[in-house]
Amino acid sequence: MMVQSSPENGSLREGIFSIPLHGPVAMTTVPEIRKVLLGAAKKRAVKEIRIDFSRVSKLDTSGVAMLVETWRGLARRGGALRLSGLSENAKRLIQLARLDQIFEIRDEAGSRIEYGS
Amino acid sequence: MTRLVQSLGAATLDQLAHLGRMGLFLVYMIRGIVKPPGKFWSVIKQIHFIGTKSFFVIGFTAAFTGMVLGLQGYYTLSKFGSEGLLGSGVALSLIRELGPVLSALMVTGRAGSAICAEIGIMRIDEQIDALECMAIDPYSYLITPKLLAGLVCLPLLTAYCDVVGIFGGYLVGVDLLGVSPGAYLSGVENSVVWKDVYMGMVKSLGFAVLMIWICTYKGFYAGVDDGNFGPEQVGRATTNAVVLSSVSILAADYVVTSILL
Amino acid sequence: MGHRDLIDVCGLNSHYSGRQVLFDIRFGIPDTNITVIMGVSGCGKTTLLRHLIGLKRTRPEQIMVDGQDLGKFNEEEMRNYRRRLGVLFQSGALFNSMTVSQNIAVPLKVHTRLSDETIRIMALIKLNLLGLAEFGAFMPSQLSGGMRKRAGLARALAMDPEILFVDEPSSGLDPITAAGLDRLILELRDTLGMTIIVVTHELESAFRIADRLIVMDRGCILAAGSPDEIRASQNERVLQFLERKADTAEINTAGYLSRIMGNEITRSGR
Amino acid sequence: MERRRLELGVGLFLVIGLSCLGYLSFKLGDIHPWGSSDYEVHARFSNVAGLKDKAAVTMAGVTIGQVKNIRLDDGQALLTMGIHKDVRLEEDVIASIKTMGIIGDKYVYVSPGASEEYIKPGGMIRDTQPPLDLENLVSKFVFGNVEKSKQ
Repeated sequence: MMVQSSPENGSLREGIFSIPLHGPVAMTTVPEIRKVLLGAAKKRAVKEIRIDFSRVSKLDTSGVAMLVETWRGLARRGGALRLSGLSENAKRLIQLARLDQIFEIRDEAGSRIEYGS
Repeated sequence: MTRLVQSLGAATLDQLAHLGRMGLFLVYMIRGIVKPPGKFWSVIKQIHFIGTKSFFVIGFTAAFTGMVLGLQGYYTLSKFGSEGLLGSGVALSLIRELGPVLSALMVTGRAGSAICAEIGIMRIDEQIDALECMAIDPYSYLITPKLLAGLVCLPLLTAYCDVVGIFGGYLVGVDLLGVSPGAYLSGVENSVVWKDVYMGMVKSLGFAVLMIWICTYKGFYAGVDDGNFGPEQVGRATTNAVVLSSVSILAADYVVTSILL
Repeated sequence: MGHRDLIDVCGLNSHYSGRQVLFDIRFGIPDTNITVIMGVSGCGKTTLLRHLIGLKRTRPEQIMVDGQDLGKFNEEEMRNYRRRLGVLFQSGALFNSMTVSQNIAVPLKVHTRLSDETIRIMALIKLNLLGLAEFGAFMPSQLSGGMRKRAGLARALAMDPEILFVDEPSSGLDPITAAGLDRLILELRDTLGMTIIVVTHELESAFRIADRLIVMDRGCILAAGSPDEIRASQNERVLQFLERKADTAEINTAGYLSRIMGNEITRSGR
Repeated sequence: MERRRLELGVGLFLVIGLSCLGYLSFKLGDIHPWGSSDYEVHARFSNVAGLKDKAAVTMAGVTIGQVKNIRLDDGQALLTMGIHKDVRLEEDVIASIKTMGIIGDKYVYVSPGASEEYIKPGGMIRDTQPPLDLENLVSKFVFGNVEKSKQ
């Protein structure tokens, strides 16, 4: 196992909650990450959530389901969910689930600019 | 001649293997109590199935049994002019014997057969294999909740059966045949001691284990020995299960009575 | 194949109540590949599958998984192995006391601490994958055979397994659904990198999906190799199987006649 | 909805079952988990022929308690009776054993006393009368001829 995602290091700036995840986003880790993401999605101050996947080693269906829940919480208030740094496999998984329409997926380059420093 | 002896030996070994498998099944079933997954809701569902749904059947059985006991008891006792003993007669025979045995037999017929068929169908439809392939212990997931529910339900159903039966006896004895209500009730209250109630409960717990054990076992191994997983195997397993459970309940009743009395 | 195979069957023999049904089976299953085991009914392919998923006891040193001996797995090791598996049974094997969604949720509820809502969405994703999104609330008895099979596959995929075993995926399915299922199996290999083992007797679907084909007959392996190698095979039985010729009934006439006469005969020939 | 029905059914079943069990054990089985409402009084009889545990103890035809235990003590029968808390027995009451009907149940009859002092819990009734040996009498009466003819 890689380092567990420690979701505490998310930051809120100007209504944008950015959070980098690392390690596996899979059935064993999703319950903890979900709490943070849903908590953020509930906050009125949060207009957008950006999740950086560039250091995520594995994404499985439970992770996708968690993203759906987060997106749903945001979308009710007109917010958006942006994913960046997704690996090829993760993108395919999201496509396989026919959910690539609802998340805003940024390509590798975009994400590097966003979270470069 | 050698052939006869040989086939006798083979049959014995076969039966021993069956007994061993059955014993192992019981061990796994009990071990399931401490193994995951959590089974609160499945136990509740089984209590609903074994207990709640048997309520009317047991109620009817108990009421009519009590009434017949009242009738028979009255005619026998009135020969000696001791109608006053009717209450104790009805109460004692119900609490000691008829309550536990009748409830166990009724539950076997109503729920035991259904449990056996349910598990048998799961076996022939590869559902039990599917459970194993999901790394779920089929004993803990399927069988143990039924055992726990049986252990909760049968004593309660037995108590209910006793009470309804005593009331049925009251109906016939007091309202129909004119025994004095006080004599009937005091007969009931004064003759029954804790040991009788306790014995009835011990019996019903024992019967619960027996019934669930046999019915689930027969379902679990439906068709396995023949290597033939057709629907007729489920029917056969169910019939076997009901007959075997009923006979074992009656036999166990004798054994428990002779030990505890 | 440079690296070691994920599952290595090395000399598997199997018996059913004294009768031998598998004879010295040897082949390897490489990972992220689709291996198709083919053969006429009764050739022992389902038995082989049951050995591979640990439902039938295997003797030591006959099947290796990741270099570990399946025949020597204890309960714990077997459980860990099975958590990596998804299995689709011939009938679908759905639990008929639960709705389709609840069926898919079973392994998730037992093995993970995911919330009910996450599990619900996961089940929906899997159902959608198999074109059953509207049928989550149906009971298995309300579905057609083909749908039940697809729902069974959805449940097999519930835990995102590493290795997927499929028993007769397209038997009893209409050609369109069967083709859809084949495409999905290919997609699973490509996107999720699953190792997939398919047992089937449908030639067309076998050649469409297989990376490796294994042709079985009467408990033995007749031929193994890539689809092209199998097509080029000169083995008589393989050709017969590929060309779907019926067995000519030249089977031991003497034995047949003597059986008719009521004489007990010992098994002759094979 | 279905879940609520399930819960309701199981709940009802448990309530009815447990109350039946409670009735059997507390009312009939005489289990008193919250302390007994009786106090104990002992009495010595030369013979208690046929008296059983749980037989009634009465005064003036009213049940005031029941027999809890009968054991042999020094060649005599030592009875332990539970008497209701609100009934007080005078020091000079007399306990005797009687029979309801001809072969009916035996019970303990306590005749009222006149003393100013009362028996304390755990105390002893001094005066007792053994039962009239009815069975003996009856058998003499009914089977007398038979026995004679045997001899």
